[in-house]
Amino acid sequence: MRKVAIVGAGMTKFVRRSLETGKELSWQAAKMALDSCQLTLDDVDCVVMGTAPDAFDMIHMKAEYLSDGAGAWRKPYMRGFVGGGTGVFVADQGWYHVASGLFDTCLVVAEEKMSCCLPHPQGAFITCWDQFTESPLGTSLLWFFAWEMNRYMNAHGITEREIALVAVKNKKNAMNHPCAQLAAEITVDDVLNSEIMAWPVKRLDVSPTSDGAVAIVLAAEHVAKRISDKPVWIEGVGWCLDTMYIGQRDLYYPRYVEYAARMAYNMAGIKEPSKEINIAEPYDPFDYKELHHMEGLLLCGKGEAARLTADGVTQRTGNLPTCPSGGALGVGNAIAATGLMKVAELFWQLRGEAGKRQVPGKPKKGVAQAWGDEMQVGTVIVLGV
Amino acid sequence: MPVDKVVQLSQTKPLHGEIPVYGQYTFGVAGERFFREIKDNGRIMGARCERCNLTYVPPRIYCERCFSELKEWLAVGGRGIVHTYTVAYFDLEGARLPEPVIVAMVQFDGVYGGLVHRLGEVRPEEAKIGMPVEVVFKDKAERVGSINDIAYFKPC
Amino acid sequence: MSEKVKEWPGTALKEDDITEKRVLSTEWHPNLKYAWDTGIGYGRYFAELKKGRIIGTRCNKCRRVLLPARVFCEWCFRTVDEWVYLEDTGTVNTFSIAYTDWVANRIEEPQIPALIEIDGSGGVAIMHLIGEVDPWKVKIGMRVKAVWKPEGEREGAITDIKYWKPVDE
Amino acid sequence: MLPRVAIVGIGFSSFRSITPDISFKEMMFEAATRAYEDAGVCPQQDIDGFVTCEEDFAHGRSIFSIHTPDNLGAVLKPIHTIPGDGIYGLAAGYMQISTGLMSIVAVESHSKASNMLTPNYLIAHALDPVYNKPLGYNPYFIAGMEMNRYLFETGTTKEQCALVAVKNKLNALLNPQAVYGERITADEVLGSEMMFYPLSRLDMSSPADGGIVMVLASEEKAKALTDKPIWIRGIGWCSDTPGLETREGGEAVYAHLAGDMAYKMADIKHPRKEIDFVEIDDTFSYKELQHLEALKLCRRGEAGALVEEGATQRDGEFPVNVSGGSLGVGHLVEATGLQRVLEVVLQLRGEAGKRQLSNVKVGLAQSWRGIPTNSGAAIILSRE
Repeated sequence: MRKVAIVGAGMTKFVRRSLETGKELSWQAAKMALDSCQLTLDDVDCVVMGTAPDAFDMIHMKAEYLSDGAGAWRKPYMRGFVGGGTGVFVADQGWYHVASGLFDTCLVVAEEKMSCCLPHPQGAFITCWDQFTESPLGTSLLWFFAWEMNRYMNAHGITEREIALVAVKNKKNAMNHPCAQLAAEITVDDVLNSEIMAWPVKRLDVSPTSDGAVAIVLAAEHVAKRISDKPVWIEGVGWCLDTMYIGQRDLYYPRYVEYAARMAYNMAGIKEPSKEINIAEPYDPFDYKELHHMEGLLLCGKGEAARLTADGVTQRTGNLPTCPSGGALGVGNAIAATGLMKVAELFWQLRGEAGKRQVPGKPKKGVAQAWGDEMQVGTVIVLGV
Repeated sequence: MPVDKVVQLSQTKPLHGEIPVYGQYTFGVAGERFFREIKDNGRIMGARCERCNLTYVPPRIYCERCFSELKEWLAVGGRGIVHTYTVAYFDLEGARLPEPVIVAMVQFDGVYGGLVHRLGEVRPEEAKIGMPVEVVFKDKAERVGSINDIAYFKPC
Repeated sequence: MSEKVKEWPGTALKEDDITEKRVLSTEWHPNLKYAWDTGIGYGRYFAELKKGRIIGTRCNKCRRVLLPARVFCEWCFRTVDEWVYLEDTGTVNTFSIAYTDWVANRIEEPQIPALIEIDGSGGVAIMHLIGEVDPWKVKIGMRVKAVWKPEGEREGAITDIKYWKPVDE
Repeated sequence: MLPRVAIVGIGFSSFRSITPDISFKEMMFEAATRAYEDAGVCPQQDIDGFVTCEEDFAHGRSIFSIHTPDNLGAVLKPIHTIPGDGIYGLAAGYMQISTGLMSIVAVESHSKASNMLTPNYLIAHALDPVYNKPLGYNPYFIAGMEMNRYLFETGTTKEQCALVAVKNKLNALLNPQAVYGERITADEVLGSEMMFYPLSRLDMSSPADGGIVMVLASEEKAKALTDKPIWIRGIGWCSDTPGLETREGGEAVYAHLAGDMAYKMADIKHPRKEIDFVEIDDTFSYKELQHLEALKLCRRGEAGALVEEGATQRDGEFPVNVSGGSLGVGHLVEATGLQRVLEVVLQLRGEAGKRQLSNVKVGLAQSWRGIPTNSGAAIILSRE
């Protein structure tokens, strides 16, 4: 199997609404990524685009529209799509482009301009659910998270207070992220007292809607070694979808994340993830989701993630720093772009280039994960130096 | 009893629905400036890529070929030629238009690209590829910052 | 690299930059309309809802009940074997108390969306709403029963059930 | 040297103008069960990965991947969607197998075009929201403009385009899967209602519903599974500039570059000599001619003469769209590319019934993503 490395990364600020069009955001991130490894568009063999539903940017076939901004002019260009899991999946997809032997370099771009969707970006989701049995109920996105959070708390006896610690941590971590939209120093009580949106979900449990783009550059081993002093290797990839029928699954545990993680760990030769992974960027669109996903990623046992958080293990200075970027809760949640932001964060962290966000102790291995669809998709990537 | 197929049309009943959200789009860094120039100054601007020796209309902040940032803007004039055109007899609803519309791609001299717009003051059978045309703006008071601030292109 | 970048791209706008027209913008109402074919499984499911009954299917290989009714078993990847009528009673698997609607607008009277495990299905849940109850008294594990629309108002849709109300057993 | 990958199973749910009797899920299931039966595989045990090709708004369901795994036997398996034509899906499957990570991958795409009630609006929604959408035109003006430029640049005539429609609809009469087969004359095409000058109604394909699944396998698995593997010799895909303003009017650059990529991989130097027949995009009649030229199957401006001479007929020296193409079979939206591949596979296997070509060893299928895109893919398949 060909080895593939990440050699460059770039991103835009995440903002609630951007002046830039989706094309312009894509270009800003892609250009920065290429500049960061001193490559030009001529050096790019193929382009992979990650962007979540067309209902956000409100353009049918939006990857076609975005293509020139992503650097796809007269190149092989393919979009990958697994809902909210797209951001990490496109890194996996870029990996298979290069690992297949077909291409030596790949530019991976993830973009989302959610502010285009009115009356509110959340409204896009009513077009996602099963329109026969689900959407006619006036189904809101928040219901799903509320159900899952409720089930998760109920299964393990975890409290809203324990979960709120995640929002506090991630928003604080984001204080050091120059692109962050919702960085803040808040307290657990702030979270608990914020308005109820769909109990048990409260306003500060939730990540914002965002506009933004992120890009990374992938290269095959022989190219990576030539152009980069510090290639970050893609050691494992995994993706998995569970059944579309939500009533057939127990929401307390994301088994699809576990399956995707096992696929990636197997490839990476990781036997004991909780010991071998130094840094994790699980998807955190809601605070409880970080805990849920840590368990799915086998970084701790079922129901144990809240205790690790309370013990400070997941702080930037802890034994298992989790979302040192600030995550979706702090940096913002430009869906696909946020997933790839997590991959970019690992890239910077493993190279020791994360500045004020740098996790101490020279981390060697990291895992990033995104989640999506109807509580159904896990996408995972393991990086190492 | 095994599960039967649908064997009678009376058993079928589609569910009707639509996409209930709509779009609001900013014009972007380049678009903002391009349409302000049309609205306020009645001129069509392009953006220049020195590296590729191209002038983009519509202007962009980047060159799609080399990815350079484009900072140099210039007015490209209001005259161009019809690169291609069609005569559209049907509207968006699929209904026959009372009067056909000539939709053209107008290229400006020395420019990569141009504008897609309608032709006016010309009959369908008179339209030709290569025909010189010039822009007709709406009155300044009616211009809002839109592609429709251009009323049409007319032969010249 | 991240630490070396001084200026990160991206320009934030405020909502009123657009509403006050300080920046240009345009709207598009997409007018995308559909008539989705219900097919065999959902077609029968809805026809039965109109009659005030909940129907599923059973795969005799894995012995599972599939709900909402559908014609193939995704695990065994084979056509299912029979239709099965289920009870219109069930158990709350999980629930929420929602103060916002699908476009994030605040609503005064909260809704209680829930996943309800349908009796006779072996624990398979469907998505619906709970009513006739103080939202803060709803519990996981609570027993509920369907409240149907009057027969004349039913149209063969999931909304033929108005909501589910608690029952004492 | 790249690893070898073959198509080892094909299955489809019948193509029809409407399909009110089945849901899209049931359609996917039907196509998948047939493909798995054909390949002799069990999805849960044997298939390592799945790819589906759909666009959200074409179906009216955002995040289409939500609705996919159950219908393909892919629950808790690696499956993802590519919002693109089916040949892109084959490319994804090809790459996944080539990494060595997977041995068998299933690729699916289907059309429920009949469920989309406002198709003009659907395409209009793909236009640039600032420069093009506000004009408010029926988006097929793009095809009219492109056809006009193509005719202008190459000297191709509208009559020659009409002959493409005549040929493909005639071919479709021998394809039991084709919805729009009929015997018509060039005069009837030329006399049909003018839609977007120079595009007339019968120059335009009409939509159809239908689903297709294909099973790909690594060399080792392919040889174990079937006596008739159809090998993917080359595959390519490409996007040219998306702007209506910046594209080459008369030339299909995306097809030219996708073809070049596939030819290079297949080590094909003289496509016309080394390929026996092709199934290429004919969403509009002129597109078949434009694509023939872009794929270097004839010189620029010569495709019209080729169709006039009858060379591209089923019994001609270089058969094009024996299946009937989109004009004859019906346009299957994102499944269109897979319908073309399906025909190539059937022909190479010798299973094409009455329309079977004799002595064919290498075939090419090509797709275009339709207006307003400037993207497409090509794949070269062979018996050896």
